[in-house]
Amino acid sequence: MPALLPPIVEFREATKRFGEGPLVLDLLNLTVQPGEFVSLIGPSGCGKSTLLRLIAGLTPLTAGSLIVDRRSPDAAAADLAFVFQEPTLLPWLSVAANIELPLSLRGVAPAERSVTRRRVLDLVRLSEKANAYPRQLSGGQKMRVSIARALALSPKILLLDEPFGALDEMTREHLNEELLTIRERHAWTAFFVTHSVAEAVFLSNRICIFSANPGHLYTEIPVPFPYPRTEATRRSRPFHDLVADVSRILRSVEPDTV
Amino acid sequence: MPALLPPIVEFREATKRFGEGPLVLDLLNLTVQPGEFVSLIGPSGCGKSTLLRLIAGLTPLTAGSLIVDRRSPDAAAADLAFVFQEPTLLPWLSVAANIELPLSLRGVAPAERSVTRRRVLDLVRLSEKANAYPRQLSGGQKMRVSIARALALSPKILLLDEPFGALDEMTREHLNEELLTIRERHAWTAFFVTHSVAEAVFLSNRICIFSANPGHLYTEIPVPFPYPRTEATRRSRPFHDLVADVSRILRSVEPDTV
Amino acid sequence: MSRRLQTIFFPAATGALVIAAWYTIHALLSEDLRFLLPTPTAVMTAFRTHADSLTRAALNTTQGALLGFALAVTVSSFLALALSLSRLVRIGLYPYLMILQMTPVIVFAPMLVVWVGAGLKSVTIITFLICFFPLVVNTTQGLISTDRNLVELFAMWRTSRLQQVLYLRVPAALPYFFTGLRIAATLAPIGALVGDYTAGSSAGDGGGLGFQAIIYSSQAKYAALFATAATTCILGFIFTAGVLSLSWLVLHKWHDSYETTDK
Amino acid sequence: MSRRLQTIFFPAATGALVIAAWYTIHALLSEDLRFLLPTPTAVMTAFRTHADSLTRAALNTTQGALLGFALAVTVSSFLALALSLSRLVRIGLYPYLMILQMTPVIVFAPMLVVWVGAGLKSVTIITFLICFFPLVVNTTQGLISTDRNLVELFAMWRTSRLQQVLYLRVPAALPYFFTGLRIAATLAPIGALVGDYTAGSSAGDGGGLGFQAIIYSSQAKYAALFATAATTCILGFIFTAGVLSLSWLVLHKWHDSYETTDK
Amino acid sequence: TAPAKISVQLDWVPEPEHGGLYQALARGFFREEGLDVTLLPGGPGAQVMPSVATGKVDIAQADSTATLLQQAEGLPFVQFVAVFQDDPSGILVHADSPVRTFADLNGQTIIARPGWPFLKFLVEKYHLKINEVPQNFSVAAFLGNKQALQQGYFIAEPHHITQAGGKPPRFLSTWDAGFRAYAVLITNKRFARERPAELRAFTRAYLRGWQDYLEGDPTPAHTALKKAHAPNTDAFLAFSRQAIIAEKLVTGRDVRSGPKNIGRLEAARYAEQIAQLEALGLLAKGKLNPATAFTAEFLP
Ligand SMILES: Nc1ncnc2c1ncn2[C@@H]1O[C@H](COP(=O)(O)OP(=O)(O)OP(=O)(O)O)[C@@H](O)[C@H]1O
Ligand SMILES: Nc1ncnc2c1ncn2[C@@H]1O[C@H](COP(=O)(O)OP(=O)(O)OP(=O)(O)O)[C@@H](O)[C@H]1O
Ligand SMILES: [Mg+2]
Ligand SMILES: [Mg+2]
Repeated sequence: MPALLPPIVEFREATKRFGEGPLVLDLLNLTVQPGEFVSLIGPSGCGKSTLLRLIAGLTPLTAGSLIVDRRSPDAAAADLAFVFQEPTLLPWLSVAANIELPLSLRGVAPAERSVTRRRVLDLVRLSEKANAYPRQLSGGQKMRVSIARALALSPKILLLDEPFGALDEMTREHLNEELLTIRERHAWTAFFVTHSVAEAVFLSNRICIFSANPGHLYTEIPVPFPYPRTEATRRSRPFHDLVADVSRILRSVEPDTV
Repeated sequence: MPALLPPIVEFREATKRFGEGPLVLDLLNLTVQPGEFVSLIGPSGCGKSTLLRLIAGLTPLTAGSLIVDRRSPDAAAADLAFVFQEPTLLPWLSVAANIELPLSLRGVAPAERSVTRRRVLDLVRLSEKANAYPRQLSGGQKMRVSIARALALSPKILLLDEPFGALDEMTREHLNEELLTIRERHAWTAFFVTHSVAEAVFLSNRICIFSANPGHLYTEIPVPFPYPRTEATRRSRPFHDLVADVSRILRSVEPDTV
Repeated sequence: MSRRLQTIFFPAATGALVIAAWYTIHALLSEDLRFLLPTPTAVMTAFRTHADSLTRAALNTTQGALLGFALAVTVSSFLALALSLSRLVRIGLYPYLMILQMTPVIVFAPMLVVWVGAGLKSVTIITFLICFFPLVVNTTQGLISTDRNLVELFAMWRTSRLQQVLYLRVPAALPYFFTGLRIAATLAPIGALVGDYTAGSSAGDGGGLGFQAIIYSSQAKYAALFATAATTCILGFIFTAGVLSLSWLVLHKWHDSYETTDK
Repeated sequence: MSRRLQTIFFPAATGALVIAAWYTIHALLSEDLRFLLPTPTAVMTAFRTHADSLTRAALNTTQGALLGFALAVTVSSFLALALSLSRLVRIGLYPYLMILQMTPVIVFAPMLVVWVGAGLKSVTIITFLICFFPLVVNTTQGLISTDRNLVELFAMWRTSRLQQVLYLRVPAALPYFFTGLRIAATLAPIGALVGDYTAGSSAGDGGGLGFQAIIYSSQAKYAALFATAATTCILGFIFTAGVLSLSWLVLHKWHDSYETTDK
Repeated sequence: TAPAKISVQLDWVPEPEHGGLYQALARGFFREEGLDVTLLPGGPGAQVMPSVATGKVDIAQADSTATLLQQAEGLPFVQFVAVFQDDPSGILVHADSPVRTFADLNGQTIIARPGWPFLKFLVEKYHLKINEVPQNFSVAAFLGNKQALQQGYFIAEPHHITQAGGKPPRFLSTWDAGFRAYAVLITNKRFARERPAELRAFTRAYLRGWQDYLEGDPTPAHTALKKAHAPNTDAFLAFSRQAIIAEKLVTGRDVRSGPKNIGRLEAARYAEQIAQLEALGLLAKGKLNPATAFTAEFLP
């Protein structure tokens, strides 16, 4: 891990609540280096999505500090992509247009746009739906379009909120591997919310386990396996052990907090 | 399985396409007895949601026949509940009101309604959010409200479209067990879409594996474990073997069909 | 600045600009055109001079405006329900509603005056005719724009058509309905005014604001004419304030047009 | 019955009912009231007798209606954009837009006639004044009702305010915009008619439909008056047909107010 | 026996052109004839003609031209007494306008109620080309434009114009152009048929009212007029009454002018007006004749 670089994301004593509501995130301290792949895992409602929204600058901190790419979250993040928990497609645009829109907003030329679009649609295996409208897609297909749209941006920081929750295992594994492959080329930093421990272990070099009420970072677990990881990694003994460990910790966190 | 009763759901040579689009479901034959718990599993876009929508009478068959509870799908189904793939809450009602609405539409008395509401909210562990509005909930919380709403109806047929996809493992297992517990009291028939093979095996007495393009029923696998199933079932050898088997079949179906 | 303060400050600031512009234009006008645009001071004076007749007229017009508005809201809600229930009703009825809206008041006025008599009843009907169309169009559009997923949810529950309308389509249509209501609230006083000068009656208490407007206009009392117009506007503001408050009450908790305070 | 056939059949059926009712009412009226409600036959005859003047007047009014409508659409779109951009602009400007809508034409008309002269320009401005408010209100409401999730998506992309408006808020507001457009399309011909009889001009070809209406009314030519009203309605239908087609083109593929054919 | 009820619809808000009615009412002339008369103030939307045609009111004030045109459409009116021997609607001209004669109107813009027959008459008679702009009860457009010409009521508008700071305008009158319309009271034919005695009594009291208003003390009428319509000022009422007297509107401009002439209607003048309207194409030829248009049988 390149420890000399300044951290790309740094929470310090960060606290978040909505209006007068209860604490959602309590005293969060988290430092992430450029190029890290961090998985966030924890019970429903513990503040994972909120954490991503904080990094994205979509909602302000209540107390404490947050620095993203050496700036405040608002100022940063031209180079940020977010795959929301819900697909969030524009209903009036076809799949192709949905994917190309952020590119054209950034002034990417039409020819380049359509190359990129074809590449990412291929990647999520939806090429034949390019001309469909969102309301003609299945749940998983919508989510894949949303993922494709984020990948098309080649961002510096990628925020993924349960992107693969609605996908079958095969597609999921396929996309896991694709994600790692792309990452070899663009060394982006990823924040990845998932409920699958195996997925978290396979993808990330650090797993943050959250507990709820109020949401806080219970523990961080480094994942030592070297990249590139492959099908072989997935079948290895240490992999299974780590998955078991993490699952155990997670279970110990949850029962009385859910 | 009570073979003497007439089937509660019966597809015969059923075919479905949307408008002029490609075939979505091809020549489906499927017979389900009252009280069965059927899991549907298959790649994204293979027609699982569509199949549930057909049973619910939300979309018509293109060819073939479908009988639900001895009637056409339109005519049946006062006793049907559907947990959609997306939460589908009414944004203008609080969580409590969202859950009580279908009950009050059926003329259930207020006192009884609030008892039921409390019971199901407890079940999905969201009691403290009773007065929140949907837009104040996390993704998983919304889904749990949607599940609670369906359970509150004590339906004869329960259609569940990836209800637990957005939930963490603990909550998921908790709800799995709750589902089976409730089922002991009300012997409803369940159609359950999931991408988790383990979940499918744990819950159902039959697993239907679908392949895509066009979606069709690739194979059915009976699950022989007796109910009630418990944590012990989950840890048993035969359970693990069956999960492995099903996963293998699923993998053999998918690669070139996604 | 607090939100409450802003709500007063910004309209007031614009108001100051408008009044400044008004004085400027007045000053720039050639002498013999100035009478067309009496100064705000002159209008204020006219307000005081004609306070009695303006108050009487305003009360008179308010009645017609309120009744016509209430009638429009009621009738249009039922019509919109009917229209939203079926495409066939929609294509069958819509053209005739348009006719009602488009037929010039000058055609209706003699019939109204002869049948229901000049005065409040006629004014109410004309106000109604002027207000109801935006309400019908907006409410209908709201009722047919319901999120398809929610419609399927209700279809699942096998609710009656009526239940679907009451518990789903009506609440979902509220943002559209309130938009229509806001238009209608602005149209009601002006509708009553038009009604007043086409089928009003000066019998009894001297007619409403429309009547006054014509009289002042025919007597070239421009300051008083502006004061009459201002009175109409004040009526409209009161109506609109009512509608906006109601809209806030009903929508702010859940509709995306209102920001949450809990950011 | 095919959809196309239905679209003709149902309005026609309602039309037949209306005409039957019309004849019945006419027959039920006491002799001395009948002149107020000429029979459809009489109106048809009047159409033929006055074909020339009606055509001329209709062409005249169409110009004003079209120009005023176009102006209203343009101005209201820009205004709605400005209003949607900030709550402060909204609370600062909205009351003054209301004033514009609520000030009786009788106050503006003399100024218009003096400043821009009677005729097409004034008619256009009056049509504009009558049409623009429903457009502003609807379009603004549409622009501020954008789905919050999509707004966050754009916030993520750090788009400029302008891009957010153009690529997100504007398309999302289209259903509201078209609702406003439908109201304005109905108001345009009647607005031009009102404009015509308050600030029109007979220059050249003898005035528009508003002139005709007053003349026929003052001469008790009720059948001709009805024919004039019918002409206005026809104009409105043409406008509305245009708006509905455009709305269908733009919305049917994705908006929930249009059913999918692929069920 | 209880006094017979009669309702009269005025054509505009109560003003001195209704002086005869108000004086007769205030002085009790109607009561003396055994009548209980109600005067209904008019206004922009009074719908005078339909109200008489349908019998909603018994009597109304109107001008003979409009009445003739509507009679031709089959509306059951009968004109039975003159208000003014000449309709005081004419064209207002700025004091310093170059327009002095009817012929000077050529090429001008005139603000008038659309379809004003007198204008059409002028156009034909003097071979004019003019542009017509609608008049809406307002003198603003006239005041605001030094070139403007406007249809106006001779006994009212000049006062409002001077009050608003304008110079007293000049006036091109209908009678100077040879367009001799009356201001009249009309009634429904059925009413005339069924209640001739009351109509005769009404006419008697009405004529007495006019004579008393013009020759005697107008205070009773003026008090009533101010009460009926608050904006009436003493100055306006005096101005208007004076104009009526000066132009001999009630008593008649011709040789026979005088109190005896009040209310009189003449077949010859109707014949002339019908002929004029026919020539203008406003009346179908032969559709009306003086006998169907008016009756003198209720005049004393
Ligand atoms: N309204 C529609 N119009 C056209 N095509 C549709 C429509 N709804 C679904 N489809 C298509 O039908 C196919 C099956 O969709 P369905 O939603 O049943 O898939 P699914 O098995 O539920 O997938 P997922 O696991 O992604 O939810 C998909 O290819 C989808 O694109
Ligand atoms: N706008 C809001 N207003 C009030 N409370 C909110 C709002 N958004 C989220 N919350 C609350 O904050 C808490 C954390 O929400 P968040 O969406 O971050 O959870 P999460 O960890 O993503 O859960 P899930 O796994 O279910 O998606 C929840 O209890 C939720 O109810
Ligand atoms: Mg979340
Ligand atoms: Mg699905």
